[in-house]
Amino acid sequence: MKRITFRELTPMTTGWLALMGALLVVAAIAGAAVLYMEHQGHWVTGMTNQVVWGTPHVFAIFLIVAASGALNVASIGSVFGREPYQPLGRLSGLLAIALLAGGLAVLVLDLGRPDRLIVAMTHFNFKSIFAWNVILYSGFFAIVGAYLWTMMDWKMKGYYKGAAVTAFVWRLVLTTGTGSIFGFLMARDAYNSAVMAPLFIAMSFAFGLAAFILVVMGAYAGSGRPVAPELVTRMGRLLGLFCAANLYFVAVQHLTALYMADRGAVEAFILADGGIYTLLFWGVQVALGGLVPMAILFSKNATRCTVRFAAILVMIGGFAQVYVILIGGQAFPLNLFPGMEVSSSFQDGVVGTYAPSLPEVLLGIGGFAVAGLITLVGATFLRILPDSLAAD
Amino acid sequence: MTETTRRDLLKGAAGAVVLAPGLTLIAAKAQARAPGSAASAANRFGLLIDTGKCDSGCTACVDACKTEMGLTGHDRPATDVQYIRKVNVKDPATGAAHSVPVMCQHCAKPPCVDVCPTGASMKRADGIVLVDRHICIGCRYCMMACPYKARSFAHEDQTNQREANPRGKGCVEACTLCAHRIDAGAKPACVEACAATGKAAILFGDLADPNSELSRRVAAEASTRIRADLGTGPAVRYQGI
Amino acid sequence: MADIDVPVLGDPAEREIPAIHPGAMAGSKPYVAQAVHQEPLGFAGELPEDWQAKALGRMGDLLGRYRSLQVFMDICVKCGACTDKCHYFIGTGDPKNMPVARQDLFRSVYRRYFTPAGRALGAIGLGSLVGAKEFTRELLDEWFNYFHQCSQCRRCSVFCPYGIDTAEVSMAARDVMNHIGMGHKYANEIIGKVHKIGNNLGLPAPALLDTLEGLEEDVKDETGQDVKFPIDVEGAEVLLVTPSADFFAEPHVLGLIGYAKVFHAAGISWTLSTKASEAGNFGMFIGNYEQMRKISMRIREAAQELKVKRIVFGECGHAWRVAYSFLNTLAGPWDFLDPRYPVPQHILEVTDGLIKKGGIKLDKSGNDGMVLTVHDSCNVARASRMGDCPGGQFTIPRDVIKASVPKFVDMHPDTTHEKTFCCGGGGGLLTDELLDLRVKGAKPRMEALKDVIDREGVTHMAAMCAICKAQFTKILPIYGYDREMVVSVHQLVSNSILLGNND
Amino acid sequence: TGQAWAGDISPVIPKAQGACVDEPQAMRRHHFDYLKHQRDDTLRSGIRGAKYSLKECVSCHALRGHDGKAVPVNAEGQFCQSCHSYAAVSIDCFTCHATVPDKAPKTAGVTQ
Amino acid sequence: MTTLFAILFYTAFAVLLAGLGFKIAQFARTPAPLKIPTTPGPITTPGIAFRLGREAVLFESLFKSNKPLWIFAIIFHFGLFVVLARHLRYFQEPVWFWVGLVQPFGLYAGLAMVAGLGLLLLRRFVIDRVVYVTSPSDILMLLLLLGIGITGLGMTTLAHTDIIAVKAFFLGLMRFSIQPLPTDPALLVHLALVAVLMIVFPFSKLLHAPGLFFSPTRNQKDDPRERRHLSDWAAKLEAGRN
Ligand code: HEC
Ligand code: HEC
Ligand code: HEC
Ligand code: HEM
Ligand code: HEM
Ligand code: SF4
Ligand code: SF4
Ligand code: SF4
Ligand code: SF4
Ligand code: SF4
Ligand code: SF4
Repeated sequence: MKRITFRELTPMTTGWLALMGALLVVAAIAGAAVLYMEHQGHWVTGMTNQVVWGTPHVFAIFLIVAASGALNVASIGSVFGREPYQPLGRLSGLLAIALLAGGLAVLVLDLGRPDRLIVAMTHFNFKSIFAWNVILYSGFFAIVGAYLWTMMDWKMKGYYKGAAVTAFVWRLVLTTGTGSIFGFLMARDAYNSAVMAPLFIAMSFAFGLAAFILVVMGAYAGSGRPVAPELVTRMGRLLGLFCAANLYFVAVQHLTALYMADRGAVEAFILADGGIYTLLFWGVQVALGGLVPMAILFSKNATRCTVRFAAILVMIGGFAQVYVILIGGQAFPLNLFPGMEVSSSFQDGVVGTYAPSLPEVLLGIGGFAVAGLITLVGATFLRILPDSLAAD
Repeated sequence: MTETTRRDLLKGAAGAVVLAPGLTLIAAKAQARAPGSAASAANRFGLLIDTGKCDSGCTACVDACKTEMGLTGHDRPATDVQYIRKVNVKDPATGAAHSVPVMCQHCAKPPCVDVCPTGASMKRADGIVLVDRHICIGCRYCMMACPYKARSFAHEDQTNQREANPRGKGCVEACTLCAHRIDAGAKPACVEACAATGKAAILFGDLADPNSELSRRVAAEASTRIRADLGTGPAVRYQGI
Repeated sequence: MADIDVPVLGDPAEREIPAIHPGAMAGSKPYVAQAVHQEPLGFAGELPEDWQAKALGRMGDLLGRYRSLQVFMDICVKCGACTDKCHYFIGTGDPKNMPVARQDLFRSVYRRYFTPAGRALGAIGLGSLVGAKEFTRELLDEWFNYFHQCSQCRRCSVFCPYGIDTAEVSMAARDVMNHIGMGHKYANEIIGKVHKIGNNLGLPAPALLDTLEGLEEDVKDETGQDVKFPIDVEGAEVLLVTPSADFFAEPHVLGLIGYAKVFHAAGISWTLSTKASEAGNFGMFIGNYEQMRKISMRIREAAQELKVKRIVFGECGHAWRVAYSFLNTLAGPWDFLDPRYPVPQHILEVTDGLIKKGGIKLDKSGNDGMVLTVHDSCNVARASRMGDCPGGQFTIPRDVIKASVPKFVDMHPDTTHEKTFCCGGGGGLLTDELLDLRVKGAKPRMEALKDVIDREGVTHMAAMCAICKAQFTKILPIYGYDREMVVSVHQLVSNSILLGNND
Repeated sequence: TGQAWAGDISPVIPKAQGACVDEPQAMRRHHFDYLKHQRDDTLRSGIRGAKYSLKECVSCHALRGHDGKAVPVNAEGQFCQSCHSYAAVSIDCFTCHATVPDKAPKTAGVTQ
Repeated sequence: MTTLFAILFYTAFAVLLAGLGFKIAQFARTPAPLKIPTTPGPITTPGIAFRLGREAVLFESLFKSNKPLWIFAIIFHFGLFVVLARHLRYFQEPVWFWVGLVQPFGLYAGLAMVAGLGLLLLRRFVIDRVVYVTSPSDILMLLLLLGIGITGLGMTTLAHTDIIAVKAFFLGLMRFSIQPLPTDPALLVHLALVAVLMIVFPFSKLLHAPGLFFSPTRNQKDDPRERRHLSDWAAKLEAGRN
């Protein structure tokens, strides 16, 4: 009979102001970086005609993928009826919206013509998976918004289950769509593969849950509300499972590619002699972001602290993973004349050079700030967070 | 435009198509379309490039393109715009080397068009693939998708544009097959420039017209398309590689 | 109480907004004051022939005197945001209990007689186009009924986008009615008693002395300590002004014992005053500045006569509003008091400060077995403050309660803090002829209480207002609960405070 | 509107010679719709030489400076800009489109 | 037509200015004898500015009380605000930089404004409590604004008018030099309704815009114990007190 009381965060406390201030400053700096890049043009970034998507896209894709994963907790609670997760459903929905908004903000602000955003929303090429994504993303906002509403307004209770299932399906489709942005690129050897879709789903589960765990722990520590340690370790074990799934699909991705003769070169590039990309792949993505956290999370004496640490590692590893997929995949030269040695004034036949520039990185970090701001404002003005997550 | 004139012009266009078979002898010289008529699916413009005639030291076509389209560089090769480039191809097995001009291949099934979210990348009825820069948002997905690396992004503000090729910061652009010249009945600038060097390595013509020189040569002589395996159906053919 | 439909209590988290039932409470009205109660206060004894002109004259006066009234009359956009916020509307479904509709009783007259559009259209019978109405006898009766169905709790003002406070309009309307002889018997009779005897209950000084002596004996018996209940002691440090209910009614008096124990334990000398033996100020309920001022002046006089250094108020909601918000205006400046203390102070501020500084010690076991919740009294919550920072009126009572009892639980957040629901008996409505209204108006509070009783095993609800305590002791049994569920905050302190060896 | 414009009340619009491609009243109200329509026709369907060509606008409305060279139509006080700054309309056309004709202006007079 | 509208706008402007000036002066001059802020409230002057700012920009109290209504109100008012900002271009030469920046949003703001008004109007017919408190003037007010919005949108999308001439007309009015006004029907209706709006503004609930800032429950500091607050008429009662 115990009621979960949801309560707004108290605004204007010192901690709240500090966090708010910090987020605003970061967002403002990102804004300045955008103005600079847009004014100068993209030549001031590290992006070129060879590596056309750079650091902003790494951030954006990471955030978008994490967004769909952040909805996990709500789905587990409502679609799969796991009660311990139900009180966190609202935060899960809010965080999903926030991360997606942060990611999209980065994506949009990196466009060559951000002033034509309205064009993007009024002109659709339905053959383009990208255009579908525009619809999937807007739909995600609408559906998760409605889902949140059904969680928060008792009069909408009747629609709760329906909204939950729709949101769950939608976000699977959404991640599939995001993965397919790459999967359908037959031009690029590193991408063109159907395994991209499930890989992205596994990634989303892991990154999203890691982000969620960090936000929950931060919010509860910051507002002085109690959390049961069992809840944290329980989420931690789930995170370990998702890490394993992610690693599994990474293995499938590379093993199938190795099997195809024409992919040998690109696989060798990523796995063996790609320099920074190889290092990021084995060192950060696989070891630091996959194996180590799994070891921590499945260990018998996982604590709040170690779970937090593992979640941070998963985030870092995930970031490296997106970086390797995105930038590594583009840096590897296009193969116009298979089997031939080529050279030109247009970087044919050479590994594309890409070095992130400061404004790009600032813009990307700004995406996290936007997500943070939305979460903070949402949890301050709406009843998102349970008063207590203590076990009773 | 009033209704009557438009209809008249369309009639004119239809007439031109009907007339086409009768004009075999001069078909290699593309006809200027009547003003007001639309590009027609009865045409499929393309190029045939004979790498044997092309010389690795020559950049006349590249230069002509720059002039025609008003492309100014900033000495930043990684970000400067190139509609056409010379690719030096060497067979490591045999040591055979070619110098190949590569531009947008005006694919029959262009991946750039498929992926473009707004429909800015598009294929005209006559097969010319263009970027409608009025609705291009600069997302660069088309550049990701093009297997030929044919597209460039305008990385900075542009000045001194040519009337015929409006271009500006933040949009993606590529070879237009000199659509403005074709529409006016002329050949692409690179084709003319190559002819002017005396090498005449590039042949322009209408692949849909079986009697065009282009069609006849393609039918008679061996030619290849770059990455034909991808099934994009380029309208640019090469001989000698 | 057979004739009262006791509302069915629902779930406070899932409260339905009732459909409107026009006329549901049309019959609810208090007694009209007789000339004997009216005239001593300077009001007309009965309704004169030219009441309309007089009423309009007084309205004009008030519009010119109170910016709140003038602005509120002009700026309501009829958005309806306030419509479901009043406990009387929630309890009765009578649309005239929607705050905006209640204001409109007044506003329609304002529009008809004080605005160009209303005057012009009203003259040709089209006033209704702009919501203007003739001030008829029927409308006046509605005024009397519905402005006495508002407890001036200000809940509506929290939710109105412009802060329109129906309480201000009710006060103005009651003032206008007093001026034309349509006073409210209960309120005016009480004001008469304050002027004559010094307190609302009309306890004369000897009776008071007697009671206090009895209390001293009781406490001695219970604790073995000589806790004093001093009155009219010149030179005491603190003058305690407390609602007269604290002198005898339960649970009020248990609170008074608590105050005495706190002063005793902390070693603060204090005194009551026969002249100011009442904290309550019904002048506010009838919206009459002069009455409110006159009643307040007794406290100034008492403080001066007794040469105290501080003034402390006992637990009472509307009394605290008048004290905290208005006393400085009405009876200040207080330059003859000790400048280190705010004037006036709330007894909870004193106790809370002592607990935090270690000036008194509490032992929670004194309240063993009790699970507490707290009712934020509306005038404390939305019209005043305690402590130095905004919101102290919520944290200080909770801190004191938590320090005194083993377990504390808050009621549903929509019913606490500034969103608290009135007990249903405030604003001068604590009279038996309005019992039906009081029961229905208590519905939202009772729902929230039932919720924590059922879910959290709450056994008691603390209140910090004489009216709330009186209302709840009456209403709780009607809803099937024990009247002793409601307790004074200082009753809890009294039960847990350690007297004697305090070092 | 054969009205003498008072300088600080109305914009001074440089005059081209001859006649516009359509009624000036209609052009004032609708030129942007016409241009947009034509833009799609030309670019997407390849229709050339129709009435409302931006190239043509520029070729008529770009004035010549004292040096005989054409002055950009979007320069301060020049044809397009004269109205657009007055009506606070900013157009991005000329970030791409040439602001002077490739050839000498067709009709327009010399700027003051 | 030109003369008619010139006279109409001079009149409307005079009424708006005099009426609003009178009302604001009245609000400002009427004393507030008692401290009645709704608590918890700010205790400092910057705090008050912040509170009023939140109310004026975010409609904070409305957010607390009714989320759907808040959304409708925000849609309408923000749309209105942007539309009005965009309209500044008709009245200034040169145009301020930021006014230039909002121009591209006119259409969307206009649509938002009209949609918001539509939703607000709908509320007046479906929610029983709101039906009860609505008088015809409330509906007329929404219809008036809807009329202005729809004719305005008509001009932005379908029946363009000669903006240059419209601006010249208004700049002319401001400089007492009457310029011809285009006679497009949409424009004439738009302007006539705007004149009506200007005339009714000071006599209607639209006073809520300035009124918010004079509302004592929102604009008073919560400091009655620290500072004695005494109005003139109340001070007179103190004559002869000890
Ligand atoms: C053949 C020359 C010519 C061409 C081409 C031309 N104009 Fe004009 N335009 C004129 C002339 C001459 C006038 C002045 C007519 C007048 O004021 O009576 C004019 C007037 C105008 C006006 C009204 C200005 C005013 O002072 O009221 C506008 C707007 C306009 N043109 C826009 C355009 C646009 C847009 C295009 C391209 C689609 C264009 N014009 C093409 C010659 C031309
Ligand atoms: C007589 C004045 C006038 C002249 C001259 C004029 N314009 Fe305009 N133009 C306008 C007005 C007024 C608008 C905007 C109407 C509005 O705000 O809805 C406009 C809008 C536009 C727009 C649409 C902008 C948008 O964001 O919707 C384009 C494109 C445009 N003009 C192009 C031109 C070009 C090109 C020229 C010069 C050849 C030109 N105009 C000359 C008055 C003029
Ligand atoms: C980012 C570049 C870009 C911008 C900005 C741009 N255009 Fe274009 N425009 C082009 C290109 C490229 C063409 C195709 C030229 C061709 O094929 O001849 C074109 C063609 C046109 C044409 C048809 C050719 C002609 O001269 O008549 C019109 C009309 C036109 N644009 C109008 C506009 C207007 C109006 C605007 C501003 C609102 C605008 N454009 C902004 C790139 C641009
Ligand atoms: C400081 C400026 C303003 C503030 C803070 C403000 C705030 C509000 C709020 C909170 C509401 C109630 C919610 C609603 O019913 O929509 C409201 C209603 C309204 N406002 Fe405003 N407003 C402002 C200015 C204006 C102006 C300038 C106009 C018109 C020209 C306007 C027209 C309206 C109308 C017509 C309504 C009533 C909507 C209805 O009938 O439901 N407001 N305003
Ligand atoms: C004297 C004052 C006004 C003048 C001269 C005026 C004139 C105009 C004109 C010429 C347009 C068309 C804009 C275009 O085609 O680009 C327009 C649009 C519009 N007007 Fe007004 N108007 C006035 C006052 C108002 C007021 C007070 C309101 C709102 C209450 C309003 C609401 C709108 C709306 C919603 C649009 C459509 C959206 C837009 O273009 O911004 N107008 N107005
Ligand atoms: S070559 Fe590239 S840009 Fe050209 S049509 Fe093919 S895919 Fe598109
Ligand atoms: S950059 Fe432009 S053309 Fe390329 S896909 Fe994006 S919108 Fe389409
Ligand atoms: S066809 Fe024209 S645009 Fe294309 S490469 Fe040749 S010159 Fe350049
Ligand atoms: S101009 Fe002709 S020969 Fe010279 S590089 Fe170009 S294609 Fe070769
Ligand atoms: S909330 Fe305020 S403005 Fe809205 S109807 Fe109620 S009193 Fe009027
Ligand atoms: S002050 Fe309280 S009782 Fe009166 S109308 Fe407002 S909410 Fe109801």
